[in-house]
Amino acid sequence: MERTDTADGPSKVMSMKEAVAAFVHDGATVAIEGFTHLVPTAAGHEIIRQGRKDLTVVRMTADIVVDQMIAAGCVSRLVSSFVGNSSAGSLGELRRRIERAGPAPLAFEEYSHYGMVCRYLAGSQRLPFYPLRSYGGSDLPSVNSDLRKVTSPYPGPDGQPEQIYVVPPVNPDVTIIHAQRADRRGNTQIWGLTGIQAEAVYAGDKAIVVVEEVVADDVVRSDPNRTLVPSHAVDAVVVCPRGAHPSFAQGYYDRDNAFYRAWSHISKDPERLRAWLAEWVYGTADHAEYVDRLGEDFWAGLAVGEALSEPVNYGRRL
Amino acid sequence: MERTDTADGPSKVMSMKEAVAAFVHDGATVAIEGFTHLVPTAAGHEIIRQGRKDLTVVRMTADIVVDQMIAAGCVSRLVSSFVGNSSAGSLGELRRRIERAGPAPLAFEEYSHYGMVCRYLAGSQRLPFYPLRSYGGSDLPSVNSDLRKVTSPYPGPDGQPEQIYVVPPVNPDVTIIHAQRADRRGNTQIWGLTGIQAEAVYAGDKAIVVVEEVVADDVVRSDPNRTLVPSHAVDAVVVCPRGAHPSFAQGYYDRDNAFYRAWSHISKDPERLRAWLAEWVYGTADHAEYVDRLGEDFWAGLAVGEALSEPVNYGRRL
Amino acid sequence: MTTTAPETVTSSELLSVVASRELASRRTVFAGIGLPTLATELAHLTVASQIEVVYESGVCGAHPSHLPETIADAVLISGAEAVLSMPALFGCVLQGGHIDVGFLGAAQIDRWGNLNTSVIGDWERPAVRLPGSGGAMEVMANSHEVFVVMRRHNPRSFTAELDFCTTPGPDRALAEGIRPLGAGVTRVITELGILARAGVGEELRLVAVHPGVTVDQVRAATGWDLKAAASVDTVPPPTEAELRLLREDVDPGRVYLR
Amino acid sequence: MTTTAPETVTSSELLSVVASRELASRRTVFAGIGLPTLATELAHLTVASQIEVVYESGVCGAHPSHLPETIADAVLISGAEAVLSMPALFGCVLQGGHIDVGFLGAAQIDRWGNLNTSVIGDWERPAVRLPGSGGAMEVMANSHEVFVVMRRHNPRSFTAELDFCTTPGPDRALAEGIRPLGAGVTRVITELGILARAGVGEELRLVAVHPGVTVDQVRAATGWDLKAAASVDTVPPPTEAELRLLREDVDPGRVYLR
Repeated sequence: MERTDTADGPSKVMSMKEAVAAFVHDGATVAIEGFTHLVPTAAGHEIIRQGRKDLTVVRMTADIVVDQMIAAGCVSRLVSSFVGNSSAGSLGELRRRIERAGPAPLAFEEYSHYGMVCRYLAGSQRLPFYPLRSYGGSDLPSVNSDLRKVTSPYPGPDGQPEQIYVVPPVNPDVTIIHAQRADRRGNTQIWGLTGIQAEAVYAGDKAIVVVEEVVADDVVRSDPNRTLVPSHAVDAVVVCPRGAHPSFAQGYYDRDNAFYRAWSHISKDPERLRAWLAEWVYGTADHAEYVDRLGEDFWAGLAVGEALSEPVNYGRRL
Repeated sequence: MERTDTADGPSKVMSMKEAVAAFVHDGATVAIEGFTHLVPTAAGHEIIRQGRKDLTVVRMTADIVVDQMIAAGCVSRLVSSFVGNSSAGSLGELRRRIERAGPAPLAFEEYSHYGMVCRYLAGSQRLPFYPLRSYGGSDLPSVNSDLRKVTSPYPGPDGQPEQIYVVPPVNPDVTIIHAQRADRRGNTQIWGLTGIQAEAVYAGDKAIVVVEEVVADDVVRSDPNRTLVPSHAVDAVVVCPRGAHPSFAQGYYDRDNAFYRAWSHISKDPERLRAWLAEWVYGTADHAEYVDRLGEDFWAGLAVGEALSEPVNYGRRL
Repeated sequence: MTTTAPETVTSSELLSVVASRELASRRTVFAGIGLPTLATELAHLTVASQIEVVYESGVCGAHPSHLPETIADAVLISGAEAVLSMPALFGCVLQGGHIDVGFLGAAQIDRWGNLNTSVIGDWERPAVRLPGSGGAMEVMANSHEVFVVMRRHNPRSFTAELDFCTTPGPDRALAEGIRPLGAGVTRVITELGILARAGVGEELRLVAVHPGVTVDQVRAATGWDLKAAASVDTVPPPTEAELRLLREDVDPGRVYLR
Repeated sequence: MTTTAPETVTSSELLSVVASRELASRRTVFAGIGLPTLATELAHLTVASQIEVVYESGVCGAHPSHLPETIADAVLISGAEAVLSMPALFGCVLQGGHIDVGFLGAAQIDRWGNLNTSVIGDWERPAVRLPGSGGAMEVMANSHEVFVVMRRHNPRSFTAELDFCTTPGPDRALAEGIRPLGAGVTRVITELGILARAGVGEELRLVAVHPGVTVDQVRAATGWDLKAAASVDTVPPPTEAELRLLREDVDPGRVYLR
């Protein structure tokens, strides 16, 4: 009953250019997830290179890559629960768009982190809503009419009817995540911080998984619990080493904290921001060129040592 | 900032006898989880030895260990979504209790598997209810008044109000699971089928984790993603090798399919069932004696070979 | 056990082959152990090369070294492509709508494809307490369609009135105002033939009989007034190629092929 | 950087030491990077030996090789006891009620401990767009109590009327009929002293001032009519032992001790 490899279906490996062209369309809702770890920056840059317009970007932590996509004119609406440059400062372009509507206004749907998590949970589980014990007394429902309440059909702790806030599902047209590795058909393995990536993929109509490396089927199958996203949920596998820079990939390279700090200054000045995009995004054919231009010395500074997990025994029938 | 091991809090390792005595009380609601894999049989046997009464047992797949606990007079109420001896046949005692109320009636709350999953999700997340797209048109709500409906505050796909069934949370007094390994403070690692164990633990007021082995802190910390239950959720760690028999522990021993088949015959005859309990539960001081009595030849028949996961690199700062 | 000669096709072989054909071009199947496994593995070798079985235990993309004895068999886990938690399996994969075909069995089925796996008799004090839903209710509500394979075709199992409806098809759900994802039961494959319906609002109709079986025989074995298609086909018997694959490649040890 | 002499205690040191004392006998703390990290690590060495920090990124039981620069720093992950997914972290750990003390900061706080981290000015067209809630709303609603550490104590931050309430305390939630788990903000630790409240229905009151600070000074720095406890204590200054542990064991590289 063992199936041969060739019979298991076609490879989904394609270039970033192909994946973005095929699955990210003007006007689409695009979820880009990765909580500080494994931020799909290279995918955002390719969306900028291809000049996508009018995107609704869904992202818990709208950070540098979102600021860049906004600055490049790709984004008309943002759905997020944290719009800041990590703990390193501000997102200059995003603030200009919201504070001064300049050069153009940005529609913003504001949530809390768990509100976003629950929207992905509802989206991935095909639920009409997801309940959570936040938002009671907050001003957010007054500016976000999608935050609504439901009365529980069970009595509350005091025997009285109990109300709880709910959020609606989010079902992006495409979800993009970055991961350490996948096999050629999209069985995707992530370790370290795993965030909301799996649910974001299941919530999406299509999914692009960008990986540090494609590995042999046997590597994935030696540890099936490490597969957070099975192939049936994946439409494109893009091999893009160091594609999460300036964020990090646990076990592959460290976070570029200096760039996070620099971004607050770069993004504060529209001219400087334009120049940065011209040099590093429009001025590079693809992420490989971006990586090359940073240079091997630079990457050596982000290199990490080895700390291997101890193997576990899955066992085999004797 | 590295903390010394001794400062990290006391060990939670105790004997099965101590753990059951401390955390399983007459009249309690006890969740016993493990879906075919890692069934906490030895814990059930110790509950029988200690003569617990009037328990409400919550278990998705009520199988052999539940039939044994019912036969021993421990259980007055069962909450479950599958009451059968796997694909091997029937649970004799359970059927007598329900079909003939003999020797005493058994209260039964019937759910579907996902209904149970959602009850644990609600319990673990402190939600007043959890919605799911099952139960519409089923006769189960007519015999289980805890299956209720909520109207979504968002319009349905046709623009009309949309109704959905919900289940209430379950918050057992104690949850018992079996796992491959934990450290002495209860950081618990499970691989292979992971089922609903983590949520069942979080839903419980107290939690007993029975393990094949307690391992050094470094083993657990070499692979933190493998820890499905963190120590803050665990009250007792019980070392009990082969404590999941006749179910299996991935990588440790295989399933005893012959015993599953035998149970349909044993449990069909109340006398034979009583004799089995007398010999294998009341007649053994603890699970170690049960294991010894089965004998090394028996265990050799369930032995498994090696199929190690390939290690992943978590990295270390250089 | 030796290979049976092609002319003596067992009931398991017949049902597996017929079910496998119905899986043409399907991608994801939610299946238990036994006949659904055989049908899916045979379909993989014949009409649905990219088919993937998802098991209720959470296993996706299994590559077992031996034929599994349960949906949770250790050999399904070692070497699998992914093993999911229950919330992911039931929530994201099944309720999320990723299953093309779910396989279900039942003690009783009615003309709308509603199923009973709870009790024979009254729920409170049944004559027979059956195992209950398991995940069947979720498979029915969330798969795009459901195939039912029942060896025995008789009026007690194919009944006008279920003793208890554990697992409702979409007609019953809609009557309560709940809109399910899929079509419910679209195929019932038995030792006598194939019943089919397209979805909501349609009764199961007899669409094909096995060679030598008459429409009247099937009607007599069915507890409701079974309607037949305008033209009832005869199921083409298993081909030599299908039987060879089933016996030599799928289940050479005859674990399920009884 | 060289160690500062004990007599010249920095604001970071003062706030860390005072916050650490408030953590006596606590078990689980939800904390960001910076002062809360320092306070928790110092408490671990002094008044709360079993304290565990849970990070918003999902890390439990971290054993970092270097002081982390963010809550998601790779050094928090390698060697940790557990790393949880977001649904597990926010759903089971936080909303599940496993956090004793959550640490929060804010641009504005009012007398009930409600917080604003969204905007200065009007939400639709703000003077300053701030980052927003992140997980703060969940920390407030689900921790048993919340400590706020604010370096600057001035009337713009300690305001009678928030420009926007991002993260409500339990009083606001209850006014809407929603019952939160915990007491909301129970301690506000600033460069001037300590404000405290026990829970629902109580305003923040001044309970202690740092040596040399007067009650009137704190009142003048507060944007509402701040009430003081019947007897306002003077915060005992950091002891030599506390400062030594903080400087030599907790943050010898002075990553956060600015």
